[in-house]
Amino acid sequence: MSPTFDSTADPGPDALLQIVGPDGTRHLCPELDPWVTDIDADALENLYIDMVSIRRLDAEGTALQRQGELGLWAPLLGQEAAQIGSGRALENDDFIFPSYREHGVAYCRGVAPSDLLRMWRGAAPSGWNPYEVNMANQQIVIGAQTLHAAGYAMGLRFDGSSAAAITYFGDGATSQGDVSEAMVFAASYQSPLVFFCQNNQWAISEPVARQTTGHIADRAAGFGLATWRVDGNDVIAVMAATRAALAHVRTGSGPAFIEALTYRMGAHTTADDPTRYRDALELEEWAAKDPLDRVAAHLDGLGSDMNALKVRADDAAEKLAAGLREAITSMPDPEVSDLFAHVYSHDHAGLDEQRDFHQRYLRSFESTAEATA
Amino acid sequence: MSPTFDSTADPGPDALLQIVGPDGTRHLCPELDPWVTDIDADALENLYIDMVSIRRLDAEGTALQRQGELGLWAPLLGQEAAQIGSGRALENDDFIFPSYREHGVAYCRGVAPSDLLRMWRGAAPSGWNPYEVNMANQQIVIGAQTLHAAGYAMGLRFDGSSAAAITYFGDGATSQGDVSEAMVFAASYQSPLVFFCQNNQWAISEPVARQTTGHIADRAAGFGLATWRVDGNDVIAVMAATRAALAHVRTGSGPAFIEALTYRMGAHTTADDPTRYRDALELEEWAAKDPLDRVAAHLDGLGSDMNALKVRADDAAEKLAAGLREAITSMPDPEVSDLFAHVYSHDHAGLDEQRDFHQRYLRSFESTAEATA
Amino acid sequence: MKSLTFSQALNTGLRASMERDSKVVLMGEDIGKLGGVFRITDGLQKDFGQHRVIDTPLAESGIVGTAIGLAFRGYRPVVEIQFDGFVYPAFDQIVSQLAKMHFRSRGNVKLPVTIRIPFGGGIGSPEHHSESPEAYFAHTAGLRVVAPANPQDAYTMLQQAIADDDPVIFLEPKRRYHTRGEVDTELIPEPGSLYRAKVARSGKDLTLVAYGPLVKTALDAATAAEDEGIDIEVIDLRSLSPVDFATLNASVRKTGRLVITHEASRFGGLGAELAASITESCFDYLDHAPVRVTGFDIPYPPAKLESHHLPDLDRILDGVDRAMRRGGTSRGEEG
Amino acid sequence: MKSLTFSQALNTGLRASMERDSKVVLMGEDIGKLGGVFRITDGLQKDFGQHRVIDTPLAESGIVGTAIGLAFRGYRPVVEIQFDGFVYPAFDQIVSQLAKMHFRSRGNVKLPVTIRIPFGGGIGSPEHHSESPEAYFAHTAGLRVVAPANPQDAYTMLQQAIADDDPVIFLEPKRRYHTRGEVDTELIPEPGSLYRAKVARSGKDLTLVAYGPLVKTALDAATAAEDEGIDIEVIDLRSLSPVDFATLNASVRKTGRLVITHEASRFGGLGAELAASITESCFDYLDHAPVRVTGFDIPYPPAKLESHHLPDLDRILDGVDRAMRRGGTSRGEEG
Ligand SMILES: Cc1ncc(C[n+]2csc(CCOP(=O)(O)OP(=O)(O)O)c2C)c(N)n1
Ligand SMILES: Cc1ncc(C[n+]2csc(CCOP(=O)(O)OP(=O)(O)O)c2C)c(N)n1
Ligand SMILES: [Mg+2]
Ligand SMILES: [Mg+2]
Repeated sequence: MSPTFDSTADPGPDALLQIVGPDGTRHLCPELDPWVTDIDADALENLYIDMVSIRRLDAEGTALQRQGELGLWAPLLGQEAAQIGSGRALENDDFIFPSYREHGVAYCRGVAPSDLLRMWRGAAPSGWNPYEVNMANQQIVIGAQTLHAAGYAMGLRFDGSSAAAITYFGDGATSQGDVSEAMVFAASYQSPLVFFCQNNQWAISEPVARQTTGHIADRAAGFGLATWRVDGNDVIAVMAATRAALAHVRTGSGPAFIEALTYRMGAHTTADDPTRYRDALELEEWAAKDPLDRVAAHLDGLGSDMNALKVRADDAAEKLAAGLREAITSMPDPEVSDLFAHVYSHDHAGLDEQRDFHQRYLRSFESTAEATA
Repeated sequence: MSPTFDSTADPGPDALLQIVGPDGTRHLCPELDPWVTDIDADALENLYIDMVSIRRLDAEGTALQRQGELGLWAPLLGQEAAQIGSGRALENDDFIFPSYREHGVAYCRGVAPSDLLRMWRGAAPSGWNPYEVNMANQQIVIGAQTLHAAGYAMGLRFDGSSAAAITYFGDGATSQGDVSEAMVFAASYQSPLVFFCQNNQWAISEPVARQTTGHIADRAAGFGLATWRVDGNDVIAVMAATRAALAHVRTGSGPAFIEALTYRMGAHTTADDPTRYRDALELEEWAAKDPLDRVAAHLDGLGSDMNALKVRADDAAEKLAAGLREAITSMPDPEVSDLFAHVYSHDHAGLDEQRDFHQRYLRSFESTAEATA
Repeated sequence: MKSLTFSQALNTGLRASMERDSKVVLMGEDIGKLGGVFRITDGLQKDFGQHRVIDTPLAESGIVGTAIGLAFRGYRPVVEIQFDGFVYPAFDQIVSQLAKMHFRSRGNVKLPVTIRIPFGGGIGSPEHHSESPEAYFAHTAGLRVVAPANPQDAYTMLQQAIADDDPVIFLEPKRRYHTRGEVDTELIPEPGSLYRAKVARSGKDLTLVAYGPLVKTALDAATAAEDEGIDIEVIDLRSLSPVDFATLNASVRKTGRLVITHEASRFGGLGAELAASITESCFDYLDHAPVRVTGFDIPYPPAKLESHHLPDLDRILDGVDRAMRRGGTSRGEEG
Repeated sequence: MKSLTFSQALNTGLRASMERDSKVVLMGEDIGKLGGVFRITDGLQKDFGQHRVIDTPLAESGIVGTAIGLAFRGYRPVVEIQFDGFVYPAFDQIVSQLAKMHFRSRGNVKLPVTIRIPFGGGIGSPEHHSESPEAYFAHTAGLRVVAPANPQDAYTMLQQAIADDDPVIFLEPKRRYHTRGEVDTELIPEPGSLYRAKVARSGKDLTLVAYGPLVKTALDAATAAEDEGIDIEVIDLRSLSPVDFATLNASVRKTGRLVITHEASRFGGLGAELAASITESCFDYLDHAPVRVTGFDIPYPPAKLESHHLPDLDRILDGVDRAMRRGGTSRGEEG
């Protein structure tokens, strides 16, 4: 009489906010439409180009990993609308606390290719200067960044700033105590913070049903957050929800939560083999909801010149990919001295002694080499 | 322009389940009434005696601390209905994971006075044998026990047992990541676990509004738990809600959550001075909602012989208090060897050596004493 | 010079830091109206407001994690952990985030967060209220760890810790909170002095190293040993990471004998590092192996047994006797 | 005898434990269908069902906390932490609950929980995937800590750890998962042998202590040293708490010289305890201070730098030279 645990999928898209359906049809969405009145065909074409670009960026990441240029890569394939829709909704001074999969958001922030790849190449613990792009470095410990975002948002409030903070995390992350605590703190101080959950249905091999029996967005509501549950493969809907949530938090009405339903079309990382745990059928189902195809279909319906658009998009994507390859070939390996740099911001007697010791150790090889030369 | 954080009290008793009001009037409560059809005047008298007894127990704890017999005491004053109502709703084989304030629940379990006081006296890290009373030892780390309860309840489910687990914690505890994770795990495995939150309005000096902007029970609902929000000073309502929740979890319908609204009438512990942070008015307000007075008023209305009842209650209480005093005076101090006992369940070379070393060290004083004698 | 208790010195130091730098904010459970369970922040919320002295929800990971976020935003948070045993829920945020962010961001993000922890035993408390977790933090690269032992250092070192751009774990010997001492509130400490040990009493026969709560005990032991003709040099370590080995080595090269004492468990405690490092640097000067007098490798015991667990004058003198080869309790194997 | 990789040996050991005792349940992230990210639990959910091999929500404190609850109920949970760096969210449950429950309950509650942690570096991973957290656990009273170094020990020690009534932190050297070796699956280990060190190679000039991933490196170093006429005794520590000092002391009394190596940071690492304890027991036998060859006191570095951080053959031999007073890199103060 052993109990079984059904890993039935997320209860489904009830109350799911959507503007453009999988087939490209535009729906009325009274809750979201007011937030995207400016998204005309031109604007949508740009979002399309963005999505094509980051899909290409992602493919290049996977390719570079296969070629041995990167140690690892976490594909975003399938999550383009979630990342571009939200990334493009942010103001420049909004501060982002991402996980490890938000290459698309980093792209929106103009993170340099070399800085984006540095960590994945194993050349540095992380890449960019957060203050140059208003985006924290990649976070690997699941959920940890949500608390940093909550603290940063407290600071924004203390400063009387009109900026907001946003933090990205996955469906799996919602189980971590830190994420719940981040909601507690953000609500307690009514801080200007948007929680952006990319519910891509899987946490490595665990379906979202292992993490929750209900909707993730409902959990956030229980913490007193304003919530939006949105079709994460619908770039306009995601943008609208993010703008709505940002507007909400900027007024001092407390934090907000967006659950964007999407799907991780690829492997968890290049080290993962999803065929071991998930059904090809599920993949097919979600392929039919592709975030790029629906925008193309919609633009086509609007009368956009799709051939011209695809050329423009491919050009942009190819340029981006070339930049990534160039960044890799020109990236110098780190120096041994980097081991000891930045552990502390100033002198630390113990570490300084180790650094000096190691320098003497390395020099002993030089002298041996000289001696035998 | 510095923001202020209002510590407005809990939003109030909307949707609060109640059976007997502060003035002793019995209300209809369709949701709870079916669960307490057996609670006639006799049964209620017994609950009253229980409440008087643990109020006395609590007073004795405080007195013993003042007399230097205990190192510390955490008063339950004001929370008698929450503890007796729930404690008396449990079956013997239901397993309890308490915090540090559930002396009333321990009393229901028949924990021996000496075992109850052992920890507060500083004579042992904790008291009783959990397996003898189906109640884990006191837990001091806020929220930690809720996860143990979640695991125990998983085990109950694996075993096909009809027993349930119940865990007690406070309003402050709801902020701890562990408590959220316990809800995640209990919901994920649909385990027979009742979360019993005594929302006594304060976590030491922090009002519940610091922990949450909404109702605590709503948070639990967001995790997919069946919830009851009950007047925690109404012993019949608490008993009814606990029985309902237990019945719910026993059917395999997943975990349940009870928020019992009550008030910590005393100090957080004997080391605390609540006048530093809370208003005498608030105390008065809650004194008017006393859990014992309303049962007395109700029984009086039912025609119970109140003088006789009070004598019976005082007798029982006095006997209990005498038992506590007797337990203290007869409690032997721990032995030095207790330092090393039970760190491990069997030999550990490192610790065993330290134990032997310390024995030799202590013996050196004996020989010195002998030598100088 | 003012006569202040250890806790008053901390309170005064906090106030000075807050007055000097408007980015200094205090965070913790019950630190506002209550002034903290030890009253270290007494009166500060009243004077600086609720956004400078921030009562937090009851969640230590949340406190440290949001302090990191505030530091990201340019604040200089000073976190109070209510008791030593309640720092562990924040361990991940401390070890994987606070300690590593500067390295991770290649020096771009500084996290000047000070975590104040009332630590150690001797106050008759129940479980989790008397822990000495310093070894966990000292072993963690990226953190600095200090422990004052007297009111003057409490006052000065706390301000130095807050002013430091790196995260600092600031360990307060809670059983010394009521100790009174002279405090020069005008003192301008030398730069870098936060990380230097102090010779608290000079002597020539043996070096006795202590920190936090046991410095007083060590000084008492030295006085007692004087009667037996042993001249002990007592070193107040002050900084646990980095350790000021220059001062320690100089002392041991002079005395040839070393006793280390701390309340924390012996196995893998800081004493092991001190003994191992000093042995490596001073082997040829040592007349006897370094001796450790520490808490046992047990969970902190109940109040009625803590006096047996905590190193006291007698146990330190027993260690001194061993180091002097004048007896003391024999080690098992030999004895 | 079977030829098995380290990971196959673990898998086989788990299977044997599960067959022997129906109360043994496995818990962790992705351990079911996926078989864990390292495939250590491959096939076990299929064979034993979802209530014996339990995929958990993504929350380490939750995993350890519920494992404690299951143990309370009579189960014998074996927890997999996906990578070393992800054990810290569970630190409070491990240190304040798992380690202390037996003591707290005065022996009434036993928590036979095994926590498997793939640990250490050398696999080119990003941050948090290469940590060596053993010092934190070894310093924690109430825990036992072991680390196998070869497939036979992986197989045997894992079953012994699971059978132990105390909580055991079981550290698996992940970069050795693919190492192949002969495993006697019929072997019935001596009682108590889980906590004994092994002389992996005997020698007379110097004692070299290693555990987990570095045992192989240490043996290679010993082979290399042979060419230079140094006869090294290599000890595979196996148990980190308790440490088998009897075996270590006997070796050092014979050789008079000690080198200890581990990947973890040096400051406050296990090497400090070994050096300090052995010095205390063997001072008069030592010809030189114990030498430690360890990772630096830095956050684990990025993949392209890890070879500099990890002790390798050359760095161990440099330490050997120092211990033999035959050169090696000079220590700063002297040099
Ligand atoms: C604290 C912690 N535990 C475990 C891991 C290992 N891990 C990396 S990603 C991942 C799954 C994350 O799932 P989700 O939050 O849904 O994000 P996604 O990868 O789907 O974007 C796990 C378990 C980790 N990085 N951190
Ligand atoms: C992890 C942890 N942090 C802090 C404390 C100190 N502390 C003890 S009780 C308490 C307040 C608890 O409030 P609540 O959960 O509402 O329970 P109550 O005391 O009101 O019954 C605090 C902060 C603790 N015991 N554990
Ligand atoms: Mg996911
Ligand atoms: Mg409370």
